Amino acid sequence: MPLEPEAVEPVAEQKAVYPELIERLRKAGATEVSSLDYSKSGMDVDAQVTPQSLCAVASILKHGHFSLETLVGVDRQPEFEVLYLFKADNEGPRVKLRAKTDRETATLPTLTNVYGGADWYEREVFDMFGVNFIDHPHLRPLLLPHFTKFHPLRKDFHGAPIVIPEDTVEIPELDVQAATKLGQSTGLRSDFFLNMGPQHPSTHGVLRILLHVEGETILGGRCHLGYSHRGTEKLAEKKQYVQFLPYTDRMDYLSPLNYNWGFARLLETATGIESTPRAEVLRVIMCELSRIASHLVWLGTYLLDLGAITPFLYCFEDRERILTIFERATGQRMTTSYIVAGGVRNDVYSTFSLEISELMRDMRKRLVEYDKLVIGNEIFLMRTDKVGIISPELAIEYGVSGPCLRGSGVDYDARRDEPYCELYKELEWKVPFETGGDCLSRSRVRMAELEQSVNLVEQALLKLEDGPVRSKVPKIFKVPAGEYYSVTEGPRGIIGWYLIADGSQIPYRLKVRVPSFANLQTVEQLMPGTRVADVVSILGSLDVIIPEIDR
Amino acid sequence: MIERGFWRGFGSLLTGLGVTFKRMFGKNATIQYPHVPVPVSPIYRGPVRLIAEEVASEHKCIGCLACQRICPTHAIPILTVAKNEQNKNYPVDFVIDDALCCFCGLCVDVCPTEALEHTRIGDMAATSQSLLRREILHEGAITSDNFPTSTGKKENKHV
Amino acid sequence: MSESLQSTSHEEAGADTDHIPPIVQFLPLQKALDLARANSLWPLTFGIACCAIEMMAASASRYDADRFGAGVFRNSPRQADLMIVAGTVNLKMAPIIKRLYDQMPSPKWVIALGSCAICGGPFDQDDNYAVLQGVEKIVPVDIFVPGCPPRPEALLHAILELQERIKSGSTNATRA
Amino acid sequence: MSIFDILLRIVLAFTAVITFVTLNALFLVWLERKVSAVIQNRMGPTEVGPFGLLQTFADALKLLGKEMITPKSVDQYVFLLAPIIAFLPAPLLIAAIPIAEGVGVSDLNVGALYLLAISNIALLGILMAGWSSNNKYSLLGALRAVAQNISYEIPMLLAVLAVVLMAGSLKLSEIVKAQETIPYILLQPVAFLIYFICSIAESNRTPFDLPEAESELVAGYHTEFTGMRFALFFLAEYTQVFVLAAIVTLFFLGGWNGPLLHPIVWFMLKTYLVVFVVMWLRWTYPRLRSDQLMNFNWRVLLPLAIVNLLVSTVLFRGTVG
Repeated sequence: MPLEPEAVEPVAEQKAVYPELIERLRKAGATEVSSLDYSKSGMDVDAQVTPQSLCAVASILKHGHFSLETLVGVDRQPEFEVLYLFKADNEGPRVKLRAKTDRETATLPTLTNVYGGADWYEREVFDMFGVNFIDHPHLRPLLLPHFTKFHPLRKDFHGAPIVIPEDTVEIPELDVQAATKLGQSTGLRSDFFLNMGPQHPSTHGVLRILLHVEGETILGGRCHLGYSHRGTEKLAEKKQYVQFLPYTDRMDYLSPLNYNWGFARLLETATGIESTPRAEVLRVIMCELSRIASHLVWLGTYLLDLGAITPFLYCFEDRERILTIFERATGQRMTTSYIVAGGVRNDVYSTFSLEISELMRDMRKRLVEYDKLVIGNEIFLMRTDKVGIISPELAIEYGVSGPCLRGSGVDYDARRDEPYCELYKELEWKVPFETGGDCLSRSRVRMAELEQSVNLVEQALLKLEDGPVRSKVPKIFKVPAGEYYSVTEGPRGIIGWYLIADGSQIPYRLKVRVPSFANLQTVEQLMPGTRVADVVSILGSLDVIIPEIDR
Repeated sequence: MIERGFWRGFGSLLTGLGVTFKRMFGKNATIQYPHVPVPVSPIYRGPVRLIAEEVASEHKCIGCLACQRICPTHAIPILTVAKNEQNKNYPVDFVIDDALCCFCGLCVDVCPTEALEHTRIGDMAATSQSLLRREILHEGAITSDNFPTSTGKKENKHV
Repeated sequence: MSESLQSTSHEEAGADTDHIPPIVQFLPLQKALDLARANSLWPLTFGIACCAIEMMAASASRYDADRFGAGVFRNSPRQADLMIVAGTVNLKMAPIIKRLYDQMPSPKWVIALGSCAICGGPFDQDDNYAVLQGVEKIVPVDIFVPGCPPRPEALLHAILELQERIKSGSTNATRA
Repeated sequence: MSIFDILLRIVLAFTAVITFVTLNALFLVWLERKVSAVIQNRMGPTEVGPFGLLQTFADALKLLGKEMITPKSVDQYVFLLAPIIAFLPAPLLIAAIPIAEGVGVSDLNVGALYLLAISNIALLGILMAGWSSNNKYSLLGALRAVAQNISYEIPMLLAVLAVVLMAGSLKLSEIVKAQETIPYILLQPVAFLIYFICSIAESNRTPFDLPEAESELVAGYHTEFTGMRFALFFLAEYTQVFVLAAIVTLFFLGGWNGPLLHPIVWFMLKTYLVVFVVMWLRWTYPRLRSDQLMNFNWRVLLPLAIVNLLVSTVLFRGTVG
């Protein structure tokens, strides 16, 4: 069924607050520029661009310090459309550029010259839709294996049976050319390639990094993704909104509740359902606990990467206590499926507040201990200080978010700056940020966030009042046709959900903007000049979750 | 920023040793699993079972197929329904595949007659995949010990 | 779905070495060896997705798989006895899992942890293009642990179950 | 003494040393797992034998029964020889350590020198292992090991020299005898610290465990080794830890000197205490980076060791000489 992009409702005059920006976009060659209602669609400005004017328009945005949040490919049948989502820092608008290309040619100019961070996103669109990006430096499959000859997110793809060719039982050819290009090969060849992963203890899952090294110094490196690609976005186009809930847990299994909330919020923005006050408080408590649990896993595994084993066990011990609470409140330890449109699935048990406040008291003591054992440790400082510096410019260009962004001195947190929950405005807390941009700064931001989360949980517990935990939700859940975007702040950064609905029970296209994707992309820029041991340190400090990236 | 220096660094190393030394006298966190059962939450979403009625072979289930339709992972592969004398639907075959189940609990939520419930079994393990397809229509109350997949040898023998 | 992989899986189990069974076998020695093997299952550090976190939890303080001698996680497949496939295996990963399995010295065992590893689980739905229908298609699996993800004690139970099977000599692994 | 007698003595000594090396290493592995468990608030091995004491025996037996893989691409002879060379110094070192007055296989005149010289043979084994494996991780691990061991050798020697200077002998029993009143840890605290740090680096333990840095190099130089060959590396490593502790005991903690208890008990107590401290360090710290490791050695330890030697020469030998 062909789907026309929704006609944009003009917003009332006094609300259109970015006339200057709209004017500049028009001048650069954008057509059909209009402003949208943020509360309804999650976007402020919408602009149609031609392939010729795309780079010019994007340059305007780059000068305005917009960061590229994600690319969304859509099969509009018959033509393809690629949406470029931009975000300005702090109070600035969210801008959506739309570029169209027809099915036969399927080509668009690359944006990598303007935004370095467009690199992987374009490769993903190339994977999923077969859209070619002219002059892209290395347009190869990103998530799919190199032997597949299909584009799964095209609407006319229906899961053709795949035969793995005999020769791919071997690990595919190393991508020597691309790696050589990165390194400055000298006449005397003492350089070689080091293949890290997919089974490597410190790639946090099944990431593969091909390093070009000389001795232990790294000349360059390339990430190979997709070893955990599970086709979640295609599955979403076949599942009802209600049925998709369990899949949101499994994207980022360390903070499933934050993903639950993001998805629930998307549906709430789209349908206008509102959750109850008690549910809102519960959401904040559970998500902050989830953030604590997630950061604890980060701390443990990071130290494991740096060679210390004991902090890992301490952190897991504390995390177990949080998981016990999750299990008692939601019914599962990790894949909670707890937060749904209109509230939460069930009310919590009677000693909930008591247990949590006790846990938070212990947590404060533990944080002091971690500070002594880990963050203050001289060896830890040596391994992290001035290692892997992400400059604020790089962070914005690549769309880095979460603690990695705040570690680079950009003070942005969706909880405060795009409050998706009233409670975050009422509670007393602050957004920690550091200016170093190195692994140490990122670590310290996370440690400070742990403390702030404890603060938030303790205050939110006081606001917990009796009442229903779920508002009335229609039995057959349908989302009115339209395009919606919602943003929440997960432990790793901004989780964005872009939904194109056609009015039925099933999404037409659901795109998840995952924080780790953009965060990991910087690693290729950070690696040259460091040492093998530093790569481990940098990767650990970025705190990536591979299934979240691969989806 | 943390002040860096030789003595501070040396001190921090000693502090670290102090932390681990203190932990040596801390409480042991281990649950000795096969000897001591791991506590499971009362609302834990374990493998799904059908609640049997007083009268044998009569279940609360009315064969509405809502659970089969809502299951996101198609973990209810067989649910055959027949009509009895009173022209009422009842299930004659009901299979749940624990290998496919993602324990989301949507089937339990959606059931209009509350015929399905979660068990609190948290330690399933099977030696073959076919054992994980459970015919739940005539299944008794299952527990961790008589779960059909387990060989019941959970007590570890000492050497 | 993956015809080519399936057909080669069992013949080439030790592809890079020639496996010659010992000529003389002593029964008591064999018993003692089995006992030792059962009580010293060193798993390969190898997590793919959600289940890997529960695998880590199983080796952490609360559950402590080291009590059974199964807590020595080895990063090199050459030194591991047990492969715990913890997560979704997709088509890009499948050849690598096969290779890792081949690199392990026999006798070796495989535990499929979680729905995805058993049969593709929640992701092998509606003609999914990316996910392998269970790791059994490429390597012989001894114990299946259902759950999404399974709780840590389920993994411990699986290890105990595997120990029983090794002691009674009824696993898929070839004895050295 | 007839030739037969000598042969018998050699065989007996050899058997005793090998048995001690094996049992001691198995015990140390068990101890390490228990110490880590205590630090991490868990149980450690409990199910196999009383207190899990038989756990490491099960591990060893299992490793014996494992298939031994020799990958196609390795350098065959070097690969086969590497674990043996790495293991070789373990019995040789144990043989030269006196446990109490007159107890021990051999109390050499140049004992101190011998220990330092022989312990470096293991390095050759590590280098051979890393080179022959034809694996980049192994190679990197081996190169790190060589660089690290050679560098830390120098301050270590200088620290020992200070002790030898004070005792006036290279014979281990003489050095212990010289400490009957005051152990050298009090007279030579700097030398003790330098020696302790260097010997941890020499035996590749955390925070200097770069050659087998698990999170960076998978398993370092022994990545490709299976079964018994891998076990030999393991045995060598743990024997080295024991030897390290024994030498610290002999040089700095007064050896078997101590009131009330039997000298052997004193010696073992002190040695295992040092072993415990080494383990405690391992379960507390992260590891350094290779360049920081080198910096620390050349910029801090080496100058410190030289100054220490000069100062002690002036203080303790100046009047006599």
